[in-house]
Amino acid sequence: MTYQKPNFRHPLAPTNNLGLSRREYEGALSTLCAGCGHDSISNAIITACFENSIEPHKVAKLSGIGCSSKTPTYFLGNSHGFNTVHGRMPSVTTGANMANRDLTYIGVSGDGDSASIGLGQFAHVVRRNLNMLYIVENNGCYGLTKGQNSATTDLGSISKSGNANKFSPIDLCNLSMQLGATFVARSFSGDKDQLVPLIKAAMSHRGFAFIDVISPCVTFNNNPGSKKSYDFVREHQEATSNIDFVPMQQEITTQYDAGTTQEVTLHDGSVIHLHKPIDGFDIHNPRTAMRAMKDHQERDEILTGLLYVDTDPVDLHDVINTNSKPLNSLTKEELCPGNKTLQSINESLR
Amino acid sequence: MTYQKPNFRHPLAPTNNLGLSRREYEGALSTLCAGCGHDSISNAIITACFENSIEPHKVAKLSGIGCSSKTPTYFLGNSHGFNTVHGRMPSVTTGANMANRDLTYIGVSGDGDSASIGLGQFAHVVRRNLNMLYIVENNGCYGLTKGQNSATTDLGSISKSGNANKFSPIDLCNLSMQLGATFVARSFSGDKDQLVPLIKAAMSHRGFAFIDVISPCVTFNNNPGSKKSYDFVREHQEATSNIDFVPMQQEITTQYDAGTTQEVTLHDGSVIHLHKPIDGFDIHNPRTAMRAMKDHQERDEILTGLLYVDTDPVDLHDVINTNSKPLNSLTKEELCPGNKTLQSINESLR
Amino acid sequence: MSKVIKVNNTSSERNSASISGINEFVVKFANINGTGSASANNMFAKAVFRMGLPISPKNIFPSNIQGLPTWYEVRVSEKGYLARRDGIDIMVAMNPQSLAGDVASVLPGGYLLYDSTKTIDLRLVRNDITYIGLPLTDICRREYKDARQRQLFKNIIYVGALAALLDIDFTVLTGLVSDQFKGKEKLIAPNIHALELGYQYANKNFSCPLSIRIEKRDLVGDKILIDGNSASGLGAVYGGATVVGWYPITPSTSVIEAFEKYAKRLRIDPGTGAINYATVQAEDEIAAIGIVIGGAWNGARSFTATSGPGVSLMGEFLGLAYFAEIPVVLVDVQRAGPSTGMPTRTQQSDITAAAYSSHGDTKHVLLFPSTPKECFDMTADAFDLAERLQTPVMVMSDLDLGMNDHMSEPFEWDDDRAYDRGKVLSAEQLDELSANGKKFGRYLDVDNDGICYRTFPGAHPDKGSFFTRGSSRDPYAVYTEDGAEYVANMERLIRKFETAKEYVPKPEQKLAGKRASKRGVIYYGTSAAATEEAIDLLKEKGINLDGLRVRAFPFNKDVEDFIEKHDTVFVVEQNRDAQLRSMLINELEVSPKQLPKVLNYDGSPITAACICENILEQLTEKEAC
Amino acid sequence: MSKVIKVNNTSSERNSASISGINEFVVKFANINGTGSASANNMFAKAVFRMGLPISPKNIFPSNIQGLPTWYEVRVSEKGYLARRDGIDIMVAMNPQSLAGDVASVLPGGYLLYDSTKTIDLRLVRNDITYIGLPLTDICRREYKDARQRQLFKNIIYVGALAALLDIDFTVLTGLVSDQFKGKEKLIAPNIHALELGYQYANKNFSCPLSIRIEKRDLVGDKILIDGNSASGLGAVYGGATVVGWYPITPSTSVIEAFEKYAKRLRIDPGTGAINYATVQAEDEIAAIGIVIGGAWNGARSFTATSGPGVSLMGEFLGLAYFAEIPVVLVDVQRAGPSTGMPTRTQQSDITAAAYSSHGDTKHVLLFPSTPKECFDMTADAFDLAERLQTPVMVMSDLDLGMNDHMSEPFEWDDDRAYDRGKVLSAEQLDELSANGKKFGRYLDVDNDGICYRTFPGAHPDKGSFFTRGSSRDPYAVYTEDGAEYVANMERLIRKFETAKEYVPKPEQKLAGKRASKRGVIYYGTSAAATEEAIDLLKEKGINLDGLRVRAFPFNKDVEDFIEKHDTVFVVEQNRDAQLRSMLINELEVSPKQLPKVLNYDGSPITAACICENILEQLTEKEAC
Ligand SMILES: Cc1ncc(C[n+]2csc(CCOP(=O)(O)OP(=O)(O)O)c2C)c(N)n1
Ligand SMILES: Cc1ncc(C[n+]2csc(CCOP(=O)(O)OP(=O)(O)O)c2C)c(N)n1
Ligand code: SF4
Ligand code: SF4
Ligand SMILES: [Mg+2]
Ligand SMILES: [Mg+2]
Repeated sequence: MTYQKPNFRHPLAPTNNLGLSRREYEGALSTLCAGCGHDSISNAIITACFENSIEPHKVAKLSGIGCSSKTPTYFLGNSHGFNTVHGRMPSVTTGANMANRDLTYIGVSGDGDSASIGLGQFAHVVRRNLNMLYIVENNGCYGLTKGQNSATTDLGSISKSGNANKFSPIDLCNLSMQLGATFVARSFSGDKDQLVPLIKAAMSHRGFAFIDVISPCVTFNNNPGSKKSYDFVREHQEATSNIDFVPMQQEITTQYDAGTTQEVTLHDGSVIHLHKPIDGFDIHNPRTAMRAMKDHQERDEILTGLLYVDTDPVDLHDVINTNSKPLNSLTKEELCPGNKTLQSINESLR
Repeated sequence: MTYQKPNFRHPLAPTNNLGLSRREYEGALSTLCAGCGHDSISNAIITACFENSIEPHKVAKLSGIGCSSKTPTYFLGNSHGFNTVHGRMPSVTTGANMANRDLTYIGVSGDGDSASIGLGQFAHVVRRNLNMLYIVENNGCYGLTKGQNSATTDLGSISKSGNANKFSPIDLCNLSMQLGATFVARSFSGDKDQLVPLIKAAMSHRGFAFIDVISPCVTFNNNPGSKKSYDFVREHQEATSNIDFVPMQQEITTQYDAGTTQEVTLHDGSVIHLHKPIDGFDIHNPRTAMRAMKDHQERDEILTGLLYVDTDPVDLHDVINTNSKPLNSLTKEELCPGNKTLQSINESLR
Repeated sequence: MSKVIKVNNTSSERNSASISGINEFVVKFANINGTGSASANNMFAKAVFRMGLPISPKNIFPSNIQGLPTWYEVRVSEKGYLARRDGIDIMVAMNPQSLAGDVASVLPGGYLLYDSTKTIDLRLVRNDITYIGLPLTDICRREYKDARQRQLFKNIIYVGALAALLDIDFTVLTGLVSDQFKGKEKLIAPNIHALELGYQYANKNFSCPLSIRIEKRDLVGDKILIDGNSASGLGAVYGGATVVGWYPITPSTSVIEAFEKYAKRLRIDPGTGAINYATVQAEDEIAAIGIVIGGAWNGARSFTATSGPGVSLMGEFLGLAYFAEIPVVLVDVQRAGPSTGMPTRTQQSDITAAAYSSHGDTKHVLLFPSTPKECFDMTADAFDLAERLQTPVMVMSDLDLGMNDHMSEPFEWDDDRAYDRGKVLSAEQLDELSANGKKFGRYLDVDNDGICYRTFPGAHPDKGSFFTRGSSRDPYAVYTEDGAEYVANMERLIRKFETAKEYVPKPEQKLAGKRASKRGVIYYGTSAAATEEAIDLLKEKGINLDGLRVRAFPFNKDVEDFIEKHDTVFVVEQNRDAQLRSMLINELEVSPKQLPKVLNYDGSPITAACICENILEQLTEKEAC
Repeated sequence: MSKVIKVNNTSSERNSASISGINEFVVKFANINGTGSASANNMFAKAVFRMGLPISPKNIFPSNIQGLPTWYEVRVSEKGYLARRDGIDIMVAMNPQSLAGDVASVLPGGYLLYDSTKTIDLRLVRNDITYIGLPLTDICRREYKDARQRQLFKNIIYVGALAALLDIDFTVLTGLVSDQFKGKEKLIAPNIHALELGYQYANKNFSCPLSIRIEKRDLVGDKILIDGNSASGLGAVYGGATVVGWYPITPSTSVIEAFEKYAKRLRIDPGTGAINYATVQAEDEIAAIGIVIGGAWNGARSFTATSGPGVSLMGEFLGLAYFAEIPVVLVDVQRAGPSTGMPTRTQQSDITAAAYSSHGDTKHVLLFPSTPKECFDMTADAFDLAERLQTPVMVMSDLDLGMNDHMSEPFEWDDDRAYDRGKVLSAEQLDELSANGKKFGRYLDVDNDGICYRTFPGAHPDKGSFFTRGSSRDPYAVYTEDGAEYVANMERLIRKFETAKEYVPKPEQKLAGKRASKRGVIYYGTSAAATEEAIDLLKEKGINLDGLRVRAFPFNKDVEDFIEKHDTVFVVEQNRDAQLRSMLINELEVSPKQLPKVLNYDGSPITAACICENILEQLTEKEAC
């Protein structure tokens, strides 16, 4: 059941460059458990889109199946959404993107959805560098089917029923980087300050942008011993750097300290500012990122923040050289070669 | 059509410790193209099993679909074989292994079979550390469906039709290492001296052993510009080290030069000798292997040989603590709790 | 009745008299999911059961973890009718979100229990039902400090109150609490206290018992109360399953959970503590069935449990298992399709998808359990059947059967029963064969029943090995593209399917009178209870229907005979497209006109009333023509 | 005939006379795959076609790349019969591996061409056929140095010899060579030379032409020769497909290859050179159909092509597309199942798997092309249909149709034809709607035809957005678990399926006489040519059958009427389980007894003789009863 929120906008509510209030970026009332990390991520998406003045109808939201995959109903109520089948959001998004390259695609998935049943599709959408933001709301368990371990459940993490997980987890950031992802980040649903600019930057990235957001499941995996609980993540999180995002054409007003801040200019002209990066971390080198991640992992720490970005990515449309006009807008005249051509084809077949 | 070879053994044919000749390790006549790399791999498997005195009926051969996946018909004619469906050999092998832990499992697959449709199953069988030898006969194309590019086709590799591949390849060695494989090697179908000891060692490894064997497709991907052609691989191959394998309980007769040789003792007591390893290469450290592979890849070189081995692996049976007696041999008495227990269960349900 | 009835905030007089009914009524609990109401409601149901009365509880829950409306419906029927019945006699309305609908669903003359701590919305007051206010929040606020405790015990308190209102023996409740908290004795006293709070409040404030109430009977005999999924899981343990591949999906997950629960207790190697089974939570359903195929190929009894979407994903592999003749067992706990559909609602709508799963000419064996006892038996038997027939066998359960408790015959196991492993050649038999100058052929139809002999990998050093494949092969398992060989093999598979008819369970016939009636009704699985009740109801109206409960596909001779003997045979199903009916028509070459459809597929378990109405309508129409 | 006949190594005299036949015979080529015989054999077939004669060539090839037997059968029929015909008149036996079988398959009085460089095995000499020895290896050894050239030209040489033996105009061959090597002119002369080598050798050594031979006619009119897959690919280009997701699988791969070939030429943006389509080679079939669903959802005409195993894998997604109402187009080029089956043999055995693909109650629209022209038309039309009906449409081709050349009506396109995008609301229409005070409901059945209005993502800044899902929803696309809403939606989908009957192509009727006969025969797809030939053959025997070629599912009124008007309607199919027949019975509520089956499913294209025999047998049986 979905409760549509009352469609009332406070007259004094602040508006963005498009004259829209934050409310216009919200969706239906969430039906997730109170305190679920996923709701915070929905909120971060709402904030990012609102603050970045994204036109809601220019966004398409897609997901698989799971608590996480339900969330597109809970943000951007004015965008078209598609809740596909379990683990197959990547392929549907691929088709959608091929049909209309002018929209912004947000794919939301869960760790079960992406690392188990959907691992193949995940790997291949990365490989194709599809222009989209792909968010995994990673709670290390299957929320909707009541808490089974997933393929991202950490080694030794204790489940609600008290058992330690004995399989080593799949690290989706690491994997995506190895498969050639051009924007990779990890964050925490409880860390809005980091997550919001990451989402903004990812949406400006013209290629595959992946964010693995650790998002505790309060009902099935927030117990002591769980390595995806709020407490554990808060205690073990370290950021690669602090991050700020300045959209294209917006003047940079804050003063940054040259020594400790790095500027990353994206393809569309927007700028990411990274403050106080950890030692030796090079945002443009996937190998240092992978190394740093492994190092942290060995220390049972979670490295968050922007891990890698390629500022000049070649997305799938570039690779296959598609028309810049969306394919779904081509007319019969542009698509159909006509009868004359057909008759000459006939001729060649006699 | 399969032609059964004449069942004739030359009286003077050498025999192994079991008194079997090499012929008894052969299978049906191959129907692959003359010169296909896959046939050399079948030969290497035959040699390895023969020389290691493996009891043929204690081996189960499984595969997916493809030219590569046809090959289990062409070796070990006295073993049971199972040609499953495309990309799904890993799961079938998992079930088979769960049913009978006492057999040796050889899984044969292709790059299409494992890196495309089967990528999810591949990743998860690695993660579970199933005790098996998993060989990908990697020709960088779909042989059986007439030469389409696969997900392992190298960037820029020229296909027979003359087009350069624009997608970056999936490196299955790298991937499997990242997912926790406990024995990882790469080889070349044309390099019998390296491949045979690798197969022997892999079969002695008590956990997931992966060998990615570059195996040129003479019909569709052996053209100039292909990075999986015989010529290209011969010219760009570098080995981590030379390798010798001494099975358990066999005396070591060769003299090895202490300085340049490393001994690796496997769980079952057999020993791998690595001669002249490349600089700084640590066979027990997946990170150095991954680094070396990337380094080579960046130089357009192919690093072959044993890349990583964990000599004390914990396989899936260990993890779940299965009975050491094969499950398929348990009797009704061991399996069925009987009516008395059932009546007490009834009692608890009233 | 002086103390009952009046809602504090309304003076409207009740128009109709209260329903009175002893041991024949429906109580419904309206809760919010995630608030712990389930165990309290179960306790209520079980208490009635222990009062010696047949009950059938139904969960109606959302596809959601917390915060949405959820209901629990308990029908009490001393006549022994176990189907769902429409219309609520007593509504325990604990969820403000769903209150309006809950009030509306009470039958005139019925009762509504509510939390009277807050006053009820005036618009929701009907004057033809009785409102019983329990100040639950108040009581809990007074009694408990902890918020979670307040929430949990609220449920126990209304159960206590119900006990008083319906005249349930309080000692039955205390007995239940003691059973439930065996091993956690600390929890017994607080629970009993909470029950007492409700019991006493009701006794003090209302004239208990109500006109609707329980009277002790002795009508349940040695029956047990269990859900079908637990029974299936237990059946798999008894059936000797050792390899399990699975992937979580509602409503099938608890089959595997039950298997593991029982196996963890009953399948431990006494010497080492190692386990005598292997369950692999696969990465998806394709891998799950792959694991099962691998295990079965290698001689271990293997199974999986899934629901519709999983069955769809398993199609390619099921075709392999059919063609390569691998004895896999699959429990399909059906839910409302198509696609994701209504994942927490029941349906019988995977019937054709399962029977003909996969491309090409394929057919699979199906079993249709109606009760937990049958879930147990059929799951255990499925392994014998699958190995005897060397083909997939699917147990077609559904959400209603699988996830609700049902009153059932107790389980039984014949300790002398041996597992039927079917035609498997041992090393000795292989040696004997070649001593007799015969060659082993995996796909040779030696016995002319379509079933060939198989061998397990590793069985013999140099005999009996063969190559298994999904492609065409000759009788010696050698790959062939020869058309005649292909056809011979396909015809053999049909022969095998014919043979299957002798092995699958026979239908159960219920004649209306001593002699066969002209009209019959065919039903299966969870449509059984409602149809059998409908048969009784129709008989009261002078319409005699012979009943036939089909228990398996392929349909055996008895099904054919039944249809032949009746001019009209209604087919009752819980799907839109009359799926089993289409199989009856096709496989038995029956005229469709002879088999009118009776369908209900709204996701709720079918009711007798719905069946009656539907049949009556069709009969009147016919007469009108 | 003095110079022909004698095999060098046998003196046995021929017992029976040579078959004589002008323009009515079958030539079969037996080769080894990977030796380049295909293009030579094609050249032969096309030459006959250019002689003005109807032909139907069939490839019979293994699931293998190199070294195994492969055959090419060409039926020449001036009567215009295009089905396969059993029995070989002339065998070009180029493969020692298959020689024994090839010799055996020649009709008494027929001919066998072989390479006489080596002497033929005495055991393979029949005295009722004529052996024609061509010293091919010798000639090639003499003429060519390069091994590959020797192999390739051997094929061209026997084509040259055949031309002499069968009296094919040599200029037709030279014309073909010139056409074939347009752009590679260097290759023309050597090929013509090779043809001449054979032509002259035959003329010199045998009395040409044979009693079996070609005479020029003018019987092919403006017909074209093309395989169905190329036609489908081209149809997709004309139908406006822009998004393609696919995964290689025989025999469907060439549909996509053809699409790409034509699109690369015809779908380039003139300004930029960018492409006006996107084909994604997916990682598997699940992803392929996912891509198609995504593209179609987003307003691009999208399709995939696959075969049986792919259809099985796509089941879950096809259910989503049905329920979420996404207009996807799928070309299923069927091969022999089940499982991997015989991947290079033909069958019509995915019919029910496709029609009812997915769990739950689902039904899909199918089209059944019989010719390349219909492959073209139906693939193009499928996009209109899918968008009109907002549901998957599957074009059910098969290996025989898809991978063999067929003589076909030429393609045609009406340049005035607009694409029917179905019910899509533009931004203006959305504004208008709300100006009229109406609310957009994605699943509101405004027109009462079961088809609702959709909008494309991004269409309007603040109107018309909705959420697409595979789960139950109300008319405004809001998630619901309400049973009544669910049922209303499911009933609407049935209503839509009823509507579909008006849109899908009508069957084609062939009355035996002026008035309807009592007996009829229904057939579809590649069973058409053989069935129509069988109708003629039966008529000669005094048995009149009216024919109905079914072209789509759901079946429209005309199909129903046809069955109603005939007492007995045979149903001809190339599968074991009489799949279309079972759909006719179920969907039209017909008595099975009225529809006897005529089946052939050995993987070879069905023949008229097989159909005749089968029908005659059933008719005699009936009369015997
Ligand atoms: C094909 C298929 N298999 C299984 C399911 C059942 N299912 C629903 S959600 C889910 C797992 C969800 O886990 P995750 O993606 O991590 O999401 P979360 O609920 O944890 O956010 C599963 C297995 C399904 N819907 N479809
Ligand atoms: C489900 C399914 N999809 C597609 C195919 C067709 N197919 C057969 S083999 C193959 C690819 C084989 O490539 P690879 O695994 O690399 O093996 P190779 O032939 O190159 O050794 C494909 C796509 C199939 N058999 N099954
Ligand atoms: S079950 Fe877990 S993941 Fe699902 S809504 Fe509740 S807290 Fe979130
Ligand atoms: S096509 Fe390629 S992979 Fe297949 S058998 Fe021939 S050479 Fe080997
Ligand atoms: Mg999760
Ligand atoms: Mg390959």
